[in-house]
Amino acid sequence: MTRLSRPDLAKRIAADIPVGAYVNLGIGAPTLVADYLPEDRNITLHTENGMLGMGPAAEGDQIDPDLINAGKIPVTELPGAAYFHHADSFGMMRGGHLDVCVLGAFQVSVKGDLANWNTGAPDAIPAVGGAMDLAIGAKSVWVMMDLLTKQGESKLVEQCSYPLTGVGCVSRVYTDLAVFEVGAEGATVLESFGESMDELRRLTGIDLKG
Amino acid sequence: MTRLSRPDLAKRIAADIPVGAYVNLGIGAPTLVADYLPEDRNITLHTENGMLGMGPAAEGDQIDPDLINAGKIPVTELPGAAYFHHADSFGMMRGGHLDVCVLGAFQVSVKGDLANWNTGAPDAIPAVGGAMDLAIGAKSVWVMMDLLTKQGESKLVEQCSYPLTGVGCVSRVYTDLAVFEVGAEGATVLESFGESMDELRRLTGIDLKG
Amino acid sequence: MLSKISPSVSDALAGIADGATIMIGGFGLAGQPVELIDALLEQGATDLTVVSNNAGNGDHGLAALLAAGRVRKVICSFPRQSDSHVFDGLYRAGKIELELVPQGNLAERIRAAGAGIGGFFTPTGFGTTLAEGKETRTIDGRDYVLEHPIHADYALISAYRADQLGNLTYRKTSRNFGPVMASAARVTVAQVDRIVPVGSLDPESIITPGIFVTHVVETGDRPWIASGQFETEAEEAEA
Amino acid sequence: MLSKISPSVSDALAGIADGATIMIGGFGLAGQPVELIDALLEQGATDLTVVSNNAGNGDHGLAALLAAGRVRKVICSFPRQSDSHVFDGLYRAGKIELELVPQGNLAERIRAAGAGIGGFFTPTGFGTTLAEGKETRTIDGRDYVLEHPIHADYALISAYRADQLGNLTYRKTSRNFGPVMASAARVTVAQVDRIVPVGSLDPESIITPGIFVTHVVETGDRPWIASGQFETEAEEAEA
Repeated sequence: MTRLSRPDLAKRIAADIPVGAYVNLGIGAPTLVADYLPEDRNITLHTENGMLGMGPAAEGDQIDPDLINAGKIPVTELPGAAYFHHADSFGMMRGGHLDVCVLGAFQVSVKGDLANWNTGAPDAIPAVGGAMDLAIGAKSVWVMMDLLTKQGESKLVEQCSYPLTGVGCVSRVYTDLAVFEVGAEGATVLESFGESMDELRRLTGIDLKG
Repeated sequence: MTRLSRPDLAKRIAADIPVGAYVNLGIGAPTLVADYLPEDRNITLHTENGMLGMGPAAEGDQIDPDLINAGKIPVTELPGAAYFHHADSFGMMRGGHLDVCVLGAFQVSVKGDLANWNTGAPDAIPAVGGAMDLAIGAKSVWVMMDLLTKQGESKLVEQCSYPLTGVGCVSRVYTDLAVFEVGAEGATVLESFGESMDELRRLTGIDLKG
Repeated sequence: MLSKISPSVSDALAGIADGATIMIGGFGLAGQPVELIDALLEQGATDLTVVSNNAGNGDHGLAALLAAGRVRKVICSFPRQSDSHVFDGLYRAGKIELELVPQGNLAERIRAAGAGIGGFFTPTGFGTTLAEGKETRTIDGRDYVLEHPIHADYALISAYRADQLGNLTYRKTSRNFGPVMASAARVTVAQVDRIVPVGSLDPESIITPGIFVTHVVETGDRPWIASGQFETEAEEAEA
Repeated sequence: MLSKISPSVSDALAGIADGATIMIGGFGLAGQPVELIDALLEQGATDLTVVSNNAGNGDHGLAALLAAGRVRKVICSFPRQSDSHVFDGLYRAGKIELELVPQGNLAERIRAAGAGIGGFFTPTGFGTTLAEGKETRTIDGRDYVLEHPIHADYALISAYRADQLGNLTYRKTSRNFGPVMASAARVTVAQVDRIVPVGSLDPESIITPGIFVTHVVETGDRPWIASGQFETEAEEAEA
């Protein structure tokens, strides 16, 4: 199979983010997208713990414990940044002011349901953080994930078996094998990185549209 | 009848405001109370258009069109003042953070219902402003008014005939003839400025407690 | 760098269509976007719904827009003022619709629109004629009325300083409805006294982050600022 | 002038009773009121409900309070972290109650308490297990869950500067839950790096007005500030 590497997938996602967009990049792999946003595209990063205009991770002397991102990693501030409190920050998300939010996922359904906060394991200690807010927190919510688990099961599914984070909230799924559009109309392949439609249908077990 | 003058009534109300209180003084007569708040009592004035730490009315060179009170009168700023937007300002009121609010009234009922925004005249153009927010916007809502109309009708009533501003919100009524406590238990005379209990009962037509 | 600076008030308002809902900031003169209101009058859009604390004073600004028959409905808290004769006449003649909203509910409904809240229970107005027909509920012994968000197509607001990213600061009580209105409209236009370079506004003191602002127009120091009477300490330091 | 300055963290917390609900600010280390949490541990009140974004890290601070068996219930968004072994152990042993709330709903519920809102419809969590048993409603085609305010007896927060009136400013992303928690508690205690004279905080830049603050305790510049590494421009100007 032709698989895009994580950095290449991050690059692919970055290319789809519109000029001038306000963007929230979820914890984990989505953070990589930041490395591929050219400066001249004027993309502003939001971190839900209260900042617009977030810069790259802080290094050495730049590390300031009062300036962290949602993953609690020290970051930097770009010119034109602004700080606000948690209710204002999540109001900004909930109010649909962010253009794009990129999230990781355990599963996404063809209708755009998202499961990314809890594996449903009976002994798991639940922790949701901002996941459910991010799921409904942008004009476009995109998922970045491998299409298949290590066991070869599709993470794009007819119906999520894991506990949901949000209902019908995801519009696009970027995976290592292909890019999908999901929603009320079901799943459509927007771009394959090598696999045929039939092969993608076989791997996912879903009647994908082309 | 022994009537307290407006300034004397304002002085009387001012004396009851606790040290360190946060206070909103409604438009009109209640504004007079500000003139009788000694500096050493550390009372902070709120104006619902977005300010704590309001100073006296501005004069001459002090007049700044960007710095007005809720009555749209230019005012001044005291050291330690703070500005905030309308939703924050009314949240502060609604959330019960102000200690005292002093309002004018057309009528107050023995149960503490307030009518002060609309005479109910059929041709009146309705305008409510912040009246309903102020009515529920402090730990203690006090009314400052004449006890009787010019026609000699009591403005302290069993039940308001004018449209209500708020239900059961007033706790104390300062009038030119007496001070009353109102609420679920009915009306009690806290202090008379000269009239006997019987005379106050006769004037109001209410079975006042003494 | 992308810039939200618009060359003129008319450019900034070009997209307003007939039937639009327009929020207009300000409380009295403080925070009133005078130049934007005048530009809206010139722009020509009609059948408007205006959301604003007041419904116009005298014969200029919002009053002129009303007088020109361009406003179908006003959502406000305090339409009647000593000099609101234009609104008064239209209202008495049945030529304008009024939705009267207590001032704090107005601010909170606008805030709710910006913050994605579908409705909220407020104690303000409970038991009054302004809550007639509205859902009520007793929660923890207190009575509330259910109120819904007010969204707009455009918000026209006035601020003090902006940078080209649309970050805004305000001055004193002219802040009033600006920040919540900026968050509640599809397109927000801010007129500001001065546009300053990106990075010169303190990130701790930006009241409206640029994400809420679509167009910024510099309209120059207002007379009482231009006179130098009220120069702020920060600007003295800058000078 | 009345002063809200408390001579020590222990004085400021003296009134906390058993069974109290305590909000604790901070997101990770940023904005965490370290000295106040330590003082709460010493203070002795038990059977507490703690409202905080996290449920403690490592063995100090909130984790130590939990380990001492002083907390009956935690209301938070993210209890599980790499080093949340104290909470994890108590939770697995059934010795602590957890109310898990999505982070934005947590912030909004706290804000609602401070702003006198009786409840609000939020889209966050709709259709998930965290909305089970809660009232839902479709408004204008969108699905919402009804959420209620979270009030507290005490809020313990950390800020950057205070004056003796209790006005507060924050520093960068340490602002987080501080302003909303300050508004939602009967008593708010703020630890700050430095107390400055009344009038020296810019009235446009005060984030938490003193009306929301009961006690202020100066705890001194934190190490990364004391080192001089991050001196702000304003303070350079002041110096």
